[in-house]
Amino acid sequence: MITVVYFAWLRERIGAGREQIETQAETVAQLVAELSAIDPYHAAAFADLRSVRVAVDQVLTDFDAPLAAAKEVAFFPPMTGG
Amino acid sequence: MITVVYFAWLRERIGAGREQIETQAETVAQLVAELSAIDPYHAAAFADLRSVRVAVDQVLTDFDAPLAAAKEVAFFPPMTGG
Amino acid sequence: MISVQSAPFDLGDIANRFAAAQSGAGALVTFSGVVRGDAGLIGLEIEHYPAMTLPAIEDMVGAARARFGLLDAWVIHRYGRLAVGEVIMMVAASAPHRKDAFAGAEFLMDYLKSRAPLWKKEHRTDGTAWVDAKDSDEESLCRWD
Amino acid sequence: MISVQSAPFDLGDIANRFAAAQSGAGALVTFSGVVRGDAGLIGLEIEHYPAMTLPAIEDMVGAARARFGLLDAWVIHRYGRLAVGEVIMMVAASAPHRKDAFAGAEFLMDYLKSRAPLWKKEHRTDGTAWVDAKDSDEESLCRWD
Repeated sequence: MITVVYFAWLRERIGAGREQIETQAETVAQLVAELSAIDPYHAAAFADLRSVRVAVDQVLTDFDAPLAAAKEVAFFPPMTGG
Repeated sequence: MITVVYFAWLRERIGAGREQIETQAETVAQLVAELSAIDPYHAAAFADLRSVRVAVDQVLTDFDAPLAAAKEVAFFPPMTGG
Repeated sequence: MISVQSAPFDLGDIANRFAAAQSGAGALVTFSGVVRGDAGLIGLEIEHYPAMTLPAIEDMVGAARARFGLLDAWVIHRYGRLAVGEVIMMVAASAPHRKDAFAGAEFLMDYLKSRAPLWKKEHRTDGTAWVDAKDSDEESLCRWD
Repeated sequence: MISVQSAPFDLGDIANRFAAAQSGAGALVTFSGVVRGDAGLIGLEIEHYPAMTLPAIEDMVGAARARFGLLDAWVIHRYGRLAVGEVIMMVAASAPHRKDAFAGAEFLMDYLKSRAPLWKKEHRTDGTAWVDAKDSDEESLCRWD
Protein backbone atom coordinates (compact mmCIF):
# COMPACT_ATOMS: atom_id res chain seq x y z
CA MET A 1 0.00 0.00 0.00
CA ILE A 2 1.38 3.36 -1.06
CA THR A 3 0.09 6.88 -0.53
CA VAL A 4 -0.04 8.96 -3.70
CA VAL A 5 -0.39 12.74 -3.35
CA TYR A 6 -1.11 15.35 -6.01
CA PHE A 7 -0.61 19.09 -6.10
CA ALA A 8 -1.69 22.08 -8.16
CA TRP A 9 -3.34 21.23 -11.51
CA LEU A 10 -2.67 17.50 -11.09
CA ARG A 11 -4.70 17.58 -7.88
CA GLU A 12 -7.47 19.52 -9.61
CA ARG A 13 -7.52 17.26 -12.67
CA ILE A 14 -7.60 14.07 -10.64
CA GLY A 15 -10.13 15.54 -8.23
CA ALA A 16 -8.31 14.42 -5.09
CA GLY A 17 -5.16 15.43 -3.24
CA ARG A 18 -4.40 11.99 -1.87
CA GLU A 19 -5.23 8.35 -2.50
CA GLN A 20 -4.11 4.97 -1.16
CA ILE A 21 -2.99 2.59 -3.89
CA GLU A 22 -2.40 -1.16 -3.70
CA THR A 23 0.46 -1.70 -6.14
CA GLN A 24 3.26 -4.04 -7.13
CA ALA A 25 4.92 -1.32 -9.25
CA GLU A 26 8.68 -1.39 -8.94
CA THR A 27 9.39 2.04 -10.41
CA VAL A 28 7.68 5.41 -10.55
CA ALA A 29 7.03 4.85 -14.27
CA GLN A 30 5.19 1.58 -13.54
CA LEU A 31 3.12 3.33 -10.89
CA VAL A 32 2.26 6.09 -13.37
CA ALA A 33 1.06 3.45 -15.86
CA GLU A 34 -1.19 1.90 -13.22
CA LEU A 35 -2.55 5.29 -12.10
CA SER A 36 -3.23 6.36 -15.70
CA ALA A 37 -5.45 3.30 -16.13
CA ILE A 38 -7.72 4.22 -13.22
CA ASP A 39 -9.93 6.66 -15.13
CA PRO A 40 -9.80 9.37 -17.83
CA TYR A 41 -9.00 12.04 -15.23
CA HIS A 42 -5.87 10.21 -14.12
CA ALA A 43 -5.01 9.54 -17.75
CA ALA A 44 -5.32 13.23 -18.54
CA ALA A 45 -3.17 14.20 -15.56
CA PHE A 46 -0.34 11.95 -16.75
CA ALA A 47 -0.82 12.52 -20.49
CA ASP A 48 2.32 14.66 -20.82
CA LEU A 49 4.99 13.65 -18.36
CA ARG A 50 7.24 16.51 -19.42
CA SER A 51 4.94 18.67 -17.29
CA VAL A 52 5.00 16.34 -14.28
CA ARG A 53 7.57 16.16 -11.49
CA VAL A 54 7.79 13.41 -8.89
CA ALA A 55 9.03 13.10 -5.31
CA VAL A 56 9.39 9.78 -3.51
CA ASP A 57 9.16 10.09 0.25
CA GLN A 58 9.50 13.87 -0.08
CA VAL A 59 12.67 13.79 -2.18
CA LEU A 60 12.67 14.94 -5.81
CA THR A 61 13.53 12.14 -8.20
CA ASP A 62 12.70 10.96 -11.73
CA PHE A 63 10.41 8.43 -13.37
CA ASP A 64 13.07 5.73 -13.47
CA ALA A 65 13.40 5.76 -9.70
CA PRO A 66 12.68 2.48 -7.86
CA LEU A 67 9.80 2.53 -5.41
CA ALA A 68 11.38 -0.06 -3.10
CA ALA A 69 9.85 0.54 0.33
CA ALA A 70 8.46 3.99 -0.55
CA LYS A 71 5.53 5.16 1.59
CA GLU A 72 4.54 8.33 -0.27
CA VAL A 73 4.84 9.31 -3.91
CA ALA A 74 3.96 12.87 -4.94
CA PHE A 75 3.14 14.14 -8.42
CA PHE A 76 3.02 17.81 -9.27
CA PRO A 77 3.81 20.32 -12.01
CA PRO A 78 7.16 22.13 -12.24
CA MET A 79 7.49 24.27 -9.14
CA THR A 80 6.79 27.98 -9.15
CA GLY A 81 7.86 29.15 -5.72
CA GLY A 82 9.79 32.26 -4.75
CA MET B 1 42.74 81.49 -8.25
CA ILE B 2 41.70 77.90 -7.76
CA THR B 3 40.56 76.02 -4.68
CA VAL B 4 42.41 72.75 -4.10
CA VAL B 5 40.89 70.23 -1.67
CA TYR B 6 42.41 67.07 -0.23
CA PHE B 7 40.87 64.00 1.40
CA ALA B 8 41.95 61.03 3.49
CA TRP B 9 45.71 60.47 3.64
CA LEU B 10 46.45 63.24 1.14
CA ARG B 11 44.75 65.68 3.50
CA GLU B 12 46.69 64.30 6.44
CA ARG B 13 50.03 64.32 4.63
CA ILE B 14 49.61 67.87 3.38
CA GLY B 15 48.27 69.00 6.73
CA ALA B 16 45.30 70.89 5.28
CA GLY B 17 41.98 70.02 3.70
CA ARG B 18 41.80 73.07 1.47
CA GLU B 19 44.03 75.78 0.03
CA GLN B 20 43.70 78.63 -2.45
CA ILE B 21 46.28 78.52 -5.21
CA GLU B 22 47.23 81.24 -7.69
CA THR B 23 48.11 79.28 -10.80
CA GLN B 24 48.52 79.45 -14.56
CA ALA B 25 48.44 75.64 -14.88
CA GLU B 26 46.52 74.51 -17.93
CA THR B 27 46.10 70.86 -16.92
CA VAL B 28 45.76 68.86 -13.73
CA ALA B 29 49.27 67.47 -14.28
CA GLN B 30 50.72 71.00 -14.41
CA LEU B 31 48.87 71.89 -11.22
CA VAL B 32 50.26 68.77 -9.53
CA ALA B 33 53.80 69.84 -10.53
CA GLU B 34 53.26 73.28 -8.99
CA LEU B 35 51.73 71.83 -5.81
CA SER B 36 54.55 69.29 -5.43
CA ALA B 37 57.05 72.17 -5.40
CA ILE B 38 55.40 73.91 -2.44
CA ASP B 39 57.06 71.84 0.29
CA PRO B 40 58.18 68.26 1.08
CA TYR B 41 54.72 67.39 2.43
CA HIS B 42 53.05 68.23 -0.86
CA ALA B 43 55.86 66.45 -2.69
CA ALA B 44 55.27 63.32 -0.59
CA ALA B 45 51.52 63.46 -1.17
CA PHE B 46 52.01 63.47 -4.95
CA ALA B 47 55.05 61.17 -5.03
CA ASP B 48 53.09 58.23 -6.48
CA LEU B 49 50.26 59.37 -8.70
CA ARG B 50 49.02 55.79 -9.17
CA SER B 51 47.56 56.19 -5.68
CA VAL B 52 45.96 59.57 -6.36
CA ARG B 53 42.60 60.30 -7.97
CA VAL B 54 41.40 63.71 -9.11
CA ALA B 55 38.06 65.45 -9.54
CA VAL B 56 37.65 68.79 -11.28
CA ASP B 57 34.61 70.71 -10.12
CA GLN B 58 33.31 67.54 -8.42
CA VAL B 59 33.61 65.31 -11.48
CA LEU B 60 36.14 62.46 -11.60
CA THR B 61 38.71 62.96 -14.32
CA ASP B 62 42.38 62.21 -15.03
CA PHE B 63 45.68 64.05 -14.89
CA ASP B 64 45.58 65.07 -18.56
CA ALA B 65 42.34 66.99 -18.01
CA PRO B 66 42.40 70.71 -18.82
CA LEU B 67 41.69 73.06 -15.95
CA ALA B 68 40.06 75.72 -18.16
CA ALA B 69 37.73 77.69 -15.88
CA ALA B 70 37.81 75.12 -13.06
CA LYS B 71 36.98 76.47 -9.62
CA GLU B 72 37.77 73.45 -7.45
CA VAL B 73 40.23 70.60 -7.93
CA ALA B 74 40.15 67.68 -5.46
CA PHE B 75 42.87 65.10 -4.84
CA PHE B 76 42.26 61.91 -2.90
CA PRO B 77 43.17 58.22 -2.74
CA PRO B 78 41.17 55.51 -4.54
CA MET B 79 37.72 55.50 -2.99
CA THR B 80 36.69 52.94 -0.39
CA GLY B 81 32.98 53.54 0.10
CA GLY B 82 30.21 51.05 0.44
CA MET C 1 15.38 30.57 10.56
CA ILE C 2 13.15 28.94 7.98
CA SER C 3 9.41 29.44 8.04
CA VAL C 4 6.63 28.36 5.69
CA GLN C 5 3.53 30.14 6.86
CA SER C 6 0.17 31.50 5.81
CA ALA C 7 0.42 34.57 8.06
CA PRO C 8 1.77 37.84 6.69
CA PHE C 9 5.12 39.01 8.03
CA ASP C 10 6.81 42.39 8.35
CA LEU C 11 9.87 42.46 6.10
CA GLY C 12 11.52 45.30 8.00
CA ASP C 13 11.08 43.45 11.27
CA ILE C 14 12.63 40.30 9.78
CA ALA C 15 15.48 42.33 8.27
CA ASN C 16 16.24 43.88 11.66
CA ARG C 17 16.02 40.57 13.50
CA PHE C 18 18.30 38.98 10.91
CA ALA C 19 20.84 41.80 11.24
CA ALA C 20 20.75 41.56 15.04
CA ALA C 21 21.36 37.81 14.91
CA GLN C 22 24.60 38.15 12.91
CA SER C 23 28.14 38.20 14.22
CA GLY C 24 31.14 38.73 11.97
CA ALA C 25 29.08 39.64 8.92
CA GLY C 26 30.12 42.59 6.76
CA ALA C 27 27.38 42.13 4.17
CA LEU C 28 23.65 41.47 4.47
CA VAL C 29 21.45 40.90 1.43
CA THR C 30 17.70 40.54 1.47
CA PHE C 31 15.35 39.62 -1.33
CA SER C 32 11.60 40.07 -1.06
CA GLY C 33 9.11 38.85 -3.63
CA VAL C 34 5.92 40.86 -3.95
CA VAL C 35 2.63 40.08 -5.71
CA ARG C 36 3.02 42.30 -8.78
CA GLY C 37 -0.11 44.16 -9.73
CA ASP C 38 -0.33 43.04 -13.35
CA ALA C 39 -3.45 44.14 -15.23
CA GLY C 40 -6.43 41.96 -14.30
CA LEU C 41 -4.71 40.23 -11.37
CA ILE C 42 -6.77 40.01 -8.18
CA GLY C 43 -4.26 38.00 -6.19
CA LEU C 44 -2.26 34.81 -5.87
CA GLU C 45 -3.04 31.51 -4.23
CA ILE C 46 0.00 29.52 -3.20
CA GLU C 47 -0.17 25.78 -2.61
CA HIS C 48 2.66 23.74 -1.13
CA TYR C 49 3.58 20.21 -0.07
CA PRO C 50 3.76 20.54 3.71
CA ALA C 51 5.71 17.34 4.37
CA MET C 52 8.40 18.34 1.86
CA THR C 53 8.64 22.13 1.81
CA LEU C 54 10.60 22.69 5.00
CA PRO C 55 13.14 19.87 4.49
CA ALA C 56 13.62 20.92 0.85
CA ILE C 57 14.33 24.52 1.87
CA GLU C 58 16.64 23.35 4.67
CA ASP C 59 18.68 21.46 2.08
CA MET C 60 18.91 24.56 -0.14
CA VAL C 61 19.99 26.73 2.78
CA GLY C 62 22.64 24.17 3.75
CA ALA C 63 23.94 24.07 0.17
CA ALA C 64 24.04 27.87 -0.04
CA ARG C 65 25.88 28.20 3.27
CA ALA C 66 28.47 25.61 2.29
CA ARG C 67 29.00 26.90 -1.23
CA PHE C 68 29.30 30.63 -0.51
CA GLY C 69 30.54 30.55 3.08
CA LEU C 70 27.39 32.27 4.23
CA LEU C 71 27.37 32.98 7.94
CA ASP C 72 23.59 32.66 8.02
CA ALA C 73 20.58 32.46 5.72
CA TRP C 74 16.89 32.83 6.47
CA VAL C 75 13.91 31.95 4.30
CA ILE C 76 10.29 32.86 4.95
CA HIS C 77 7.67 31.79 2.42
CA ARG C 78 3.96 32.31 2.60
CA TYR C 79 1.23 30.06 1.27
CA GLY C 80 -2.51 30.56 0.87
CA ARG C 81 -4.17 33.63 -0.61
CA LEU C 82 -2.20 36.83 -1.11
CA ALA C 83 -3.42 40.16 -2.44
CA VAL C 84 -1.58 42.36 -4.93
CA GLY C 85 1.24 44.17 -3.14
CA GLU C 86 1.66 41.57 -0.39
CA VAL C 87 5.08 40.10 0.31
CA ILE C 88 5.18 36.47 -0.86
CA MET C 89 8.53 35.47 0.51
CA MET C 90 11.86 36.74 1.72
CA VAL C 91 15.43 35.52 1.75
CA ALA C 92 18.19 37.01 3.88
CA ALA C 93 21.85 36.06 3.55
CA SER C 94 24.93 37.23 5.44
CA ALA C 95 28.61 36.81 4.67
CA PRO C 96 31.91 38.50 5.51
CA HIS C 97 31.94 40.13 2.04
CA ARG C 98 29.28 41.36 -0.35
CA LYS C 99 30.00 39.08 -3.30
CA ASP C 100 29.15 35.94 -1.35
CA ALA C 101 26.09 37.48 0.30
CA PHE C 102 24.68 38.47 -3.12
CA ALA C 103 25.54 35.13 -4.73
CA GLY C 104 24.11 33.17 -1.80
CA ALA C 105 20.82 35.07 -1.96
CA GLU C 106 20.56 34.63 -5.75
CA PHE C 107 21.39 30.94 -5.51
CA LEU C 108 18.68 30.46 -2.89
CA MET C 109 16.15 32.37 -4.98
CA ASP C 110 16.90 30.28 -8.06
CA TYR C 111 16.43 27.07 -6.08
CA LEU C 112 13.30 28.26 -4.31
CA LYS C 113 11.76 29.28 -7.65
CA SER C 114 12.26 25.94 -9.35
CA ARG C 115 12.93 23.29 -6.71
CA ALA C 116 10.87 24.11 -3.63
CA PRO C 117 7.46 22.39 -3.75
CA LEU C 118 5.32 25.49 -4.07
CA TRP C 119 2.88 26.39 -6.83
CA LYS C 120 1.26 29.70 -7.66
CA LYS C 121 -2.23 30.11 -9.00
CA GLU C 122 -3.33 33.45 -10.33
CA HIS C 123 -6.79 34.73 -9.58
CA ARG C 124 -7.67 37.12 -12.37
CA THR C 125 -10.72 39.12 -13.25
CA ASP C 126 -11.20 36.69 -16.17
CA GLY C 127 -10.62 33.43 -14.23
CA THR C 128 -7.88 31.42 -12.56
CA ALA C 129 -4.72 29.87 -13.95
CA TRP C 130 -1.74 28.01 -12.53
CA VAL C 131 1.46 29.92 -13.20
CA ASP C 132 3.68 28.11 -15.71
CA ALA C 133 7.29 27.49 -14.78
CA LYS C 134 9.50 29.74 -16.86
CA ASP C 135 12.37 28.49 -19.01
CA SER C 136 14.32 31.51 -17.80
CA ASP C 137 14.05 30.27 -14.20
CA GLU C 138 15.38 26.85 -15.17
CA GLU C 139 18.24 28.50 -17.09
CA SER C 140 18.97 30.71 -14.12
CA LEU C 141 19.30 27.59 -11.98
CA CYS C 142 21.67 25.93 -14.48
CA ARG C 143 24.34 28.57 -13.97
CA TRP C 144 25.11 27.08 -10.53
CA ASP C 145 25.87 23.61 -11.94
CA MET D 1 15.82 58.63 -1.80
CA ILE D 2 19.53 59.26 -1.45
CA SER D 3 21.00 60.30 1.86
CA VAL D 4 24.57 60.83 3.04
CA GLN D 5 24.38 61.27 6.77
CA SER D 6 26.30 60.89 10.03
CA ALA D 7 23.22 59.73 11.97
CA PRO D 8 22.51 56.02 12.37
CA PHE D 9 19.46 54.64 10.59
CA ASP D 10 17.19 51.64 11.11
CA LEU D 11 17.58 49.25 8.21
CA GLY D 12 14.25 47.53 8.82
CA ASP D 13 12.48 50.88 8.85
CA ILE D 14 14.15 51.86 5.57
CA ALA D 15 13.32 48.47 4.04
CA ASN D 16 9.66 48.87 4.97
CA ARG D 17 9.48 52.47 3.73
CA PHE D 18 11.12 51.40 0.49
CA ALA D 19 8.66 48.53 0.03
CA ALA D 20 5.70 50.82 0.77
CA ALA D 21 6.91 53.35 -1.81
CA GLN D 22 6.93 50.81 -4.66
CA SER D 23 4.25 50.20 -7.23
CA GLY D 24 4.48 47.47 -9.84
CA ALA D 25 7.57 45.86 -8.31
CA GLY D 26 7.77 42.09 -7.99
CA ALA D 27 11.29 42.02 -6.57
CA LEU D 28 12.98 44.05 -3.85
CA VAL D 29 16.66 43.62 -3.01
CA THR D 30 18.48 45.31 -0.16
CA PHE D 31 22.15 45.32 0.66
CA SER D 32 23.47 46.51 4.00
CA GLY D 33 27.15 46.93 4.82
CA VAL D 34 28.13 46.41 8.44
CA VAL D 35 31.35 47.23 10.31
CA ARG D 36 32.84 43.75 10.57
CA GLY D 37 34.37 42.97 13.93
CA ASP D 38 37.82 41.89 12.74
CA ALA D 39 40.38 41.19 15.47
CA GLY D 40 41.76 44.43 16.91
CA LEU D 41 39.23 46.71 15.18
CA ILE D 42 37.66 49.38 17.40
CA GLY D 43 35.62 51.07 14.67
CA LEU D 44 35.63 52.91 11.36
CA GLU D 45 35.88 56.58 10.55
CA ILE D 46 34.40 57.53 7.19
CA GLU D 47 35.37 60.74 5.41
CA HIS D 48 33.62 62.03 2.31
CA TYR D 49 33.66 64.93 -0.15
CA PRO D 50 30.39 66.68 0.66
CA ALA D 51 30.15 68.75 -2.52
CA MET D 52 30.58 65.64 -4.68
CA THR D 53 29.12 62.68 -2.82
CA LEU D 54 25.44 63.28 -3.43
CA PRO D 55 25.73 64.19 -7.14
CA ALA D 56 28.05 61.22 -7.72
CA ILE D 57 25.58 58.82 -6.10
CA GLU D 58 22.69 60.40 -8.02
CA ASP D 59 24.56 59.65 -11.26
CA MET D 60 25.10 56.02 -10.21
CA VAL D 61 21.45 55.57 -9.29
CA GLY D 62 20.40 57.07 -12.62
CA ALA D 63 22.74 54.72 -14.49
CA ALA D 64 21.47 51.68 -12.54
CA ARG D 65 17.83 52.58 -13.15
CA ALA D 66 18.39 53.05 -16.88
CA ARG D 67 20.53 49.95 -17.34
CA PHE D 68 18.44 47.43 -15.39
CA GLY D 69 14.99 48.98 -15.71
CA LEU D 70 14.85 49.48 -11.96
CA LEU D 71 11.60 50.98 -10.77
CA ASP D 72 13.36 52.64 -7.87
CA ALA D 73 16.68 52.63 -6.02
CA TRP D 74 17.62 54.14 -2.68
CA VAL D 75 21.06 54.70 -1.20
CA ILE D 76 21.86 55.68 2.38
CA HIS D 77 25.50 56.08 3.38
CA ARG D 78 26.87 57.16 6.72
CA TYR D 79 30.03 59.13 7.42
CA GLY D 80 31.86 59.89 10.66
CA ARG D 81 32.67 57.38 13.37
CA LEU D 82 31.01 53.97 13.42
CA ALA D 83 31.43 51.17 15.94
CA VAL D 84 31.79 47.48 15.14
CA GLY D 85 28.38 46.06 14.20
CA GLU D 86 26.91 49.39 13.03
CA VAL D 87 25.34 49.63 9.59
CA ILE D 88 27.59 51.67 7.28
CA MET D 89 25.31 51.94 4.30
CA MET D 90 22.34 50.44 2.55
CA VAL D 91 21.13 50.06 -1.01
CA ALA D 92 17.59 49.10 -1.97
CA ALA D 93 16.53 48.29 -5.55
CA SER D 94 13.18 47.31 -7.00
CA ALA D 95 12.28 45.84 -10.37
CA PRO D 96 9.48 43.83 -11.95
CA HIS D 97 11.68 40.68 -11.80
CA ARG D 98 14.39 39.44 -9.47
CA LYS D 99 17.29 39.27 -11.91
CA ASP D 100 17.25 43.02 -12.54
CA ALA D 101 16.74 43.88 -8.88
CA PHE D 102 19.78 41.79 -7.91
CA ALA D 103 21.93 43.10 -10.77
CA GLY D 104 20.92 46.70 -10.06
CA ALA D 105 21.85 46.40 -6.40
CA GLU D 106 25.19 44.75 -7.20
CA PHE D 107 25.97 47.36 -9.86
CA LEU D 108 25.26 50.14 -7.38
CA MET D 109 27.41 48.49 -4.71
CA ASP D 110 30.34 48.11 -7.12
CA TYR D 111 30.14 51.77 -8.08
CA LEU D 112 29.68 53.00 -4.52
CA LYS D 113 32.73 50.96 -3.40
CA SER D 114 35.11 52.37 -6.00
CA ARG D 115 33.63 55.57 -7.44
CA ALA D 116 31.77 57.40 -4.67
CA PRO D 117 34.06 59.88 -2.88
CA LEU D 118 34.16 58.14 0.49
CA TRP D 119 37.17 56.85 2.40
CA LYS D 120 37.36 54.50 5.35
CA LYS D 121 39.91 54.73 8.14
CA GLU D 122 40.25 51.88 10.57
CA HIS D 123 40.75 52.60 14.24
CA ARG D 124 42.52 49.59 15.67
CA THR D 125 43.91 48.72 19.06
CA ASP D 126 47.39 49.14 17.50
CA GLY D 127 46.74 52.43 15.67
CA THR D 128 44.87 53.87 12.69
CA ALA D 129 45.13 53.10 8.98
CA TRP D 130 43.31 54.19 5.84
CA VAL D 131 41.70 51.23 4.14
CA ASP D 132 43.37 50.40 0.83
CA ALA D 133 41.20 50.07 -2.24
CA LYS D 134 41.04 46.42 -3.25
CA ASP D 135 41.95 45.15 -6.71
CA SER D 136 38.97 42.82 -6.40
CA ASP D 137 36.63 45.82 -6.10
CA GLU D 138 38.06 47.38 -9.25
CA GLU D 139 37.70 44.04 -11.07
CA SER D 140 34.15 43.73 -9.83
CA LEU D 141 33.42 47.13 -11.35
CA CYS D 142 34.97 46.16 -14.71
CA ARG D 143 32.39 43.45 -15.32
CA TRP D 144 29.78 46.16 -16.06
CA ASP D 145 31.87 47.74 -18.86
